[in-house]
Amino acid sequence: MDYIAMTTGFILILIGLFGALTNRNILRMIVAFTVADTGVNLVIVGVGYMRGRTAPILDSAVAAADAVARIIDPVPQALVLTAIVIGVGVTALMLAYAYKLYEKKHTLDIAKFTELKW
Amino acid sequence: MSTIFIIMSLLLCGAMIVAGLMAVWPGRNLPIVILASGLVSLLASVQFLLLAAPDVAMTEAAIGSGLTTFLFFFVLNRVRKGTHHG
Amino acid sequence: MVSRFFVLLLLTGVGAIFVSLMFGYVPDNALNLTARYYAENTVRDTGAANIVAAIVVTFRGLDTLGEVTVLFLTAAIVGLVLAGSQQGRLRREQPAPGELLVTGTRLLVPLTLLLGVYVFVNGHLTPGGGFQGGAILASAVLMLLLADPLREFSHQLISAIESISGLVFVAIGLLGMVYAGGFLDNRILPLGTLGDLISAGAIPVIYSFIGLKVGAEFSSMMVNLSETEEP
Amino acid sequence: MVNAIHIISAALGAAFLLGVLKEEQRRTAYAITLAAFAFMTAVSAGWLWAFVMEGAAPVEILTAGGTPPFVINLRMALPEAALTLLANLTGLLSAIYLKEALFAHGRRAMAVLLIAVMALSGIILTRDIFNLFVFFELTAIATGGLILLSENDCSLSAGFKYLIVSQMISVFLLIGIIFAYHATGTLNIDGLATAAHDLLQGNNQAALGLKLAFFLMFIAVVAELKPFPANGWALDIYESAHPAFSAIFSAATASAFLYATDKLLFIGGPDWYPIATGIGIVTFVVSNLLALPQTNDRRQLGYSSIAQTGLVLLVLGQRDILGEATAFIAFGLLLSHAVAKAGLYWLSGLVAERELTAWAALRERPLLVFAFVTFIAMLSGLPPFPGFYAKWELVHLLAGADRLVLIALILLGALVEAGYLFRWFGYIIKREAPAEAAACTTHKLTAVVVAAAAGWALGFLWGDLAGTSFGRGNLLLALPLLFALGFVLFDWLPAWVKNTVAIAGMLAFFGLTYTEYDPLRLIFAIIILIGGPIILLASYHAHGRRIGFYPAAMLMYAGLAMLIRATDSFGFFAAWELLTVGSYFLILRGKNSEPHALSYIVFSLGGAFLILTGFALAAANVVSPAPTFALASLSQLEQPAAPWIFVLLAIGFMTKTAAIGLHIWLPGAHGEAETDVSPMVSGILLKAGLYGLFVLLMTMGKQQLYGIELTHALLWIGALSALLGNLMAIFEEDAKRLLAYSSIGQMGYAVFGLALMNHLGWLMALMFVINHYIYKSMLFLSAGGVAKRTGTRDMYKMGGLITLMPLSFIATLIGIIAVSGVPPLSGFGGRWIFYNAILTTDTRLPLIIIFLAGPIAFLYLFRLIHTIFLGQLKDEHRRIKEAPFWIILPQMIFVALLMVFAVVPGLALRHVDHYLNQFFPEGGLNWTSGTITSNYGYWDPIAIMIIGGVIFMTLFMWLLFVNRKAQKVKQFNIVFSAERPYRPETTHFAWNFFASYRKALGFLVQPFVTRFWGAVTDTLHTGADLARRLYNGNGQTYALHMLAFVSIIYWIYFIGVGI
Repeated sequence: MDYIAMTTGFILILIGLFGALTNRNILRMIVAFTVADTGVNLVIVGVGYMRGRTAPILDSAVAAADAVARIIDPVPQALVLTAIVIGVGVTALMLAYAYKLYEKKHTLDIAKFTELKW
Repeated sequence: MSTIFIIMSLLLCGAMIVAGLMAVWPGRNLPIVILASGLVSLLASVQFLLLAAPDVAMTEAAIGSGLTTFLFFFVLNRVRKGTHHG
Repeated sequence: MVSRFFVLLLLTGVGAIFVSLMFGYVPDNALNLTARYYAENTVRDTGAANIVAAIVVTFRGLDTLGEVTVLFLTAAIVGLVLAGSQQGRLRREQPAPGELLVTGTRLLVPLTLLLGVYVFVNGHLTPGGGFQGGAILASAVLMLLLADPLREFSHQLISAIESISGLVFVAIGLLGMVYAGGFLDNRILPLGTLGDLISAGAIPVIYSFIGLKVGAEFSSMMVNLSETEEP
Repeated sequence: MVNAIHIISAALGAAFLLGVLKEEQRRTAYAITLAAFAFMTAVSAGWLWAFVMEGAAPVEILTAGGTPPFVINLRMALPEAALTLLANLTGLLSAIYLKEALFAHGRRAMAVLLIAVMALSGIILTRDIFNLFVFFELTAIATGGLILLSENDCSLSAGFKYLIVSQMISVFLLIGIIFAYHATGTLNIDGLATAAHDLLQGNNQAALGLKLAFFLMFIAVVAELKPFPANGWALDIYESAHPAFSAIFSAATASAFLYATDKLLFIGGPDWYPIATGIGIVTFVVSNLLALPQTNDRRQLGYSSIAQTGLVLLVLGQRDILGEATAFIAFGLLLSHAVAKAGLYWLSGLVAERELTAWAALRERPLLVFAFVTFIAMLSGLPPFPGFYAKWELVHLLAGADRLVLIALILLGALVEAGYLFRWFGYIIKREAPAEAAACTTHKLTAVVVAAAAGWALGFLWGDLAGTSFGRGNLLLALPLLFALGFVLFDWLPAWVKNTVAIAGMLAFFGLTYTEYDPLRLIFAIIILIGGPIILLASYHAHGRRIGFYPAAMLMYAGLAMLIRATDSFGFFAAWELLTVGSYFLILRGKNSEPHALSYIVFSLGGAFLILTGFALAAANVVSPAPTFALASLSQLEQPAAPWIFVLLAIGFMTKTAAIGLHIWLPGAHGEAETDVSPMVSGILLKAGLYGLFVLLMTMGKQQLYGIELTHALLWIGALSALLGNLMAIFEEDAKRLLAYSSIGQMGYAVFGLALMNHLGWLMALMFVINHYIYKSMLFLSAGGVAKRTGTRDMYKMGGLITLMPLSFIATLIGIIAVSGVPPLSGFGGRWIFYNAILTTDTRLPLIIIFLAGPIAFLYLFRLIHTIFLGQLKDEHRRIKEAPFWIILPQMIFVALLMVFAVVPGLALRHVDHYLNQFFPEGGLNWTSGTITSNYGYWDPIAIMIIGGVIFMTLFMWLLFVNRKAQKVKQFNIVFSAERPYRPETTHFAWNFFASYRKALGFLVQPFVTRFWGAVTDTLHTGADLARRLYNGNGQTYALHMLAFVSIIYWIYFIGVGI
């Protein structure tokens, strides 16, 4: 299952990058990046998964004593939490930029914003 | 048990890839694209549950698919109204 | 199209990297050094049942501080970016939102808020925590926005909640340096019994403030985005 | 010590506190911001002090009361202290600088600024790889916010391009981190390094996974360093962002990312050094080339920033051979870059227009010009700044490891960079200033001044470090240099006071040191330290304050004095660079000298780099390498390195003597210089090159390369320089340029003499050193005085000045008699030794050429008298007076000197002759009282003087006698008919005087060399202009570049290395 998740994650990353590089509409680019972000999260969680183990939460089912044998690696999950929040932060920022860019030129075509070059 | 999990996760992943392709395929209109990307997140959060990561699943569902989609729609709304006016 | 072909070519290259990465991936049979430590010592060190929460709030608390700072930054920058676009709200006639939506909102908002608080207060015991709870809080604000797009939100209040929660977070972190082993050490409060609501030292406190802060930040972003004047 | 985590907590606390304030309380918000920055700076500074002064041990800062790798830890050690200080100080100064913008945008902007700087400190301090990622993202987002502070509308799209790229970077970084974690079970950087080291022992599946994971992390971090070609976004940011933000982005952000790269290299180990080096050098060279055709100031600075970052990356990648010195070099380059770039960006905020030429607005503010000079000197790696010491060690260590291609590329890039920076300086000094002068408020000025002061402080610090670690001297403790720099502080004094101080200082220095020179050096010392003041007498004619003249002149003299006193290669090279820069500033002062000064500095620095390489190779090959490599040990060099070193050094020195092929800067530089500057740069500065050749030949002697005797090649160069220099002089209309071309010829003689490699040849070269100083100084002063009075330097516009300017006439007459080597004056002594000397050689062809050059010299010298002083007086010149007293006075001194030297040449030469015996025991002269005997004949100067005098007087009397009845013809006693000629000067008899010769010899003076170098620059420009079209401004293309960069590096490393 970890392989399934990782493969899907990588495919989503590639899909996302493809979308970001071929769509000239800024909003579509941002959407594509969120897809890639989801892919990254999937890969990270996939890497942390271990077959036949449970979530890293101690309760009646998993006692603290045998946690080592029962739970999966909690670290990737902690990392993904952070990554998700940071991802949404960047997305919000890009959206604000997109709006502002649109306000400036009334277009969302990235190829129209090339005043700076060379 | 675990076979069912694997089949479910395979199905989920297939759905995710389809949704992901929808989200980046050129030509589809923007609301669909945004919803598709929200769907990718939502499916991913289910997948996270299967991967024994409930915390991540909750976060992805609430933030990745929920809030992000709304943020997109806020901006899209502004931009689309602008297009109609301009 | 040349460009699309080129993109595909390059992505094939990246794909090759990913494939060889998978090839080099060896699944673990047992927890590695770090994970093992967490599995064995989380209870002793932090008293939290949710190991992920313990890692997020304590062991890797600095990351989390950075993370809420990311949101703080984003909210501030979204505000900055859109500052020029918020010259008063449009007061033109809008179709009144449906009765159902308004009533539903009235009913749901308190419940949602409660749910959010529950999620982050129990973060150290069950799945969920500050970020998830914060997002739920923000969705309450979202509902209010949807029900009445012209509603005035007090930026000052949102900003104050955001900032004070942030300050408290930093302050608790500093207290950890004075009264416990280091920055963001949660043992400034008694660890209590595993599984109790009041346990795990400062984790629930920190997670609550993270929840408030995150809720305020998301709300601020949404309010800012929704208040922009249409171009 | 205050715990370093408080850098982070203070910034965050302040940022959150700002949120509580009301939007209107901007003053309070600003005060909080500044206080937080000040606190952060103080914490870093405190640690730096503790590490440097008290030798404190590095500190691990643990969070959450655990131990790494289970909790995040930070580290505070010397590099961290220095870098956080850099980041926080840049932040503080930028916050001060940004006062208006921050007030306009309110507390949110201040919070973003605080967090941005905090995140940089976080990147520097953290020892956890994922924590590094978090701080990366914070930096990226804060950057996205701060870009918006700009008033430039385009900053918006620049910010968006950056966000696109940073999204891609974070994808790679995250994937890399998680796989690295999976392979090693830790996120701690030190733990990763250990684990990676263990794991990579075996070449199994897991090792491959780890390598790929590392590759992704590494490439993501390196991508933040803006490597070529994935850096279009960065250029757009540099161009459009607020300058104060660009200062942070260039100085602090780049430093933090470089340190992050260093941490990653620590994990990856030596396997990755070549990749880092490759990326670094390509970025360094290409970015500098691309900067060449740039006209936007901030974008050019952006290219330069990227280049400098590449250079430091290269240094990190050469860690395997740099070893202990890595930190010294990397920090030297990095801090130079950071301070200079921050300063320049802050300066750019004071200039209204974005064209490079608009910087002329700074000209009226000497303080700002001085700051600018400091900054570009730091960037170009000139002494006494840290970059100089760093460059020296870097090139030496590279040479020690035989990485010559790398040296060549580094120096090429550095030369291009110096080229466009000095071109820019030329614009400031020479271009028309825009209507509005630089607008500066006190707080903006503060930032610039602090940066300039920091530059000097760093220079001192690095000199000190170089002294303690590598046994080099601290240049800022060298007395001559301090003396010269003193003039910067006292530039507000009137010129005559400074002139007096300068003269007194030089004479005093000679008085202090004259016992320390051997006879050969004594001659040079006299020319520099006594000859210099004599020329400086002419400077009394200047009125006002003459801002900038004395620092430049004294810098040149300081360099010269240090050059002849240098005993080791380091001191020699440092002095060489100092005198080069000083003379550049002097030359640039001339009215139309902007392009010539530029070509002078480019050629000189190019030559200096060759010398540097030569010294570095020599140091690597000296039989017993010592910490300081004494110049004398050049003689220990052996085949096969020796001849190559000889070639490098000789070419380097010959850029200063303007040997043919490297001469194109000279005519303009010397001709356009100010009246009293021309003699300095011609009479004195050119001797530096000869001195270098003396040292070279004294130590290395004859060398063979592919069977060619290198001194023979020198012989040819000398002969051709003499012939062609003289030929070009005869076709010149401009009096000062004529003299300048003549210098090329004269230096050719001297090189020829040296290359003879025998006693008489060297004596002849020394005669030329002395004579050329005297007569060329005199002629330049005389021509300058005439040009001053007539307002032109074109000789055909003059005429008949003999009665109006008799003293100038006498000086010129004596001068040309001396130059042409006619008896009785000292030039003849030179000729006599010269003919004696060349008879000792058995290479016939150069000998014939140099014989030919003699009469040609006479042709152009004759014109000076004939066209300027004889002939018809021009109507508009009827009322002009003799040149000013202070210009005449040194000329008269020179006349007296020439006479004395003609009568008693032994005064100067006798001791040298004995001294030369230790090199060439054979063929010395025999100095008996009054007469001098060689193997071929004898020379009695006094008798010659008497005979010459008698002949001259007789002829003169006879001339007066036959001319007593001559009828005076008035100038307009000619009947003109027909039309007025289109170009009136073509009818003047003295115009194109030697046209007939031109038909025969013109092909020899075609400006082939000029065209050649012109073609080189054109090619560079055109190539760069084409290449920078890569940056088409489209964010998507930039993302594509990034992807291409990742793929290329992947293929190069994994396929090329073949795992």
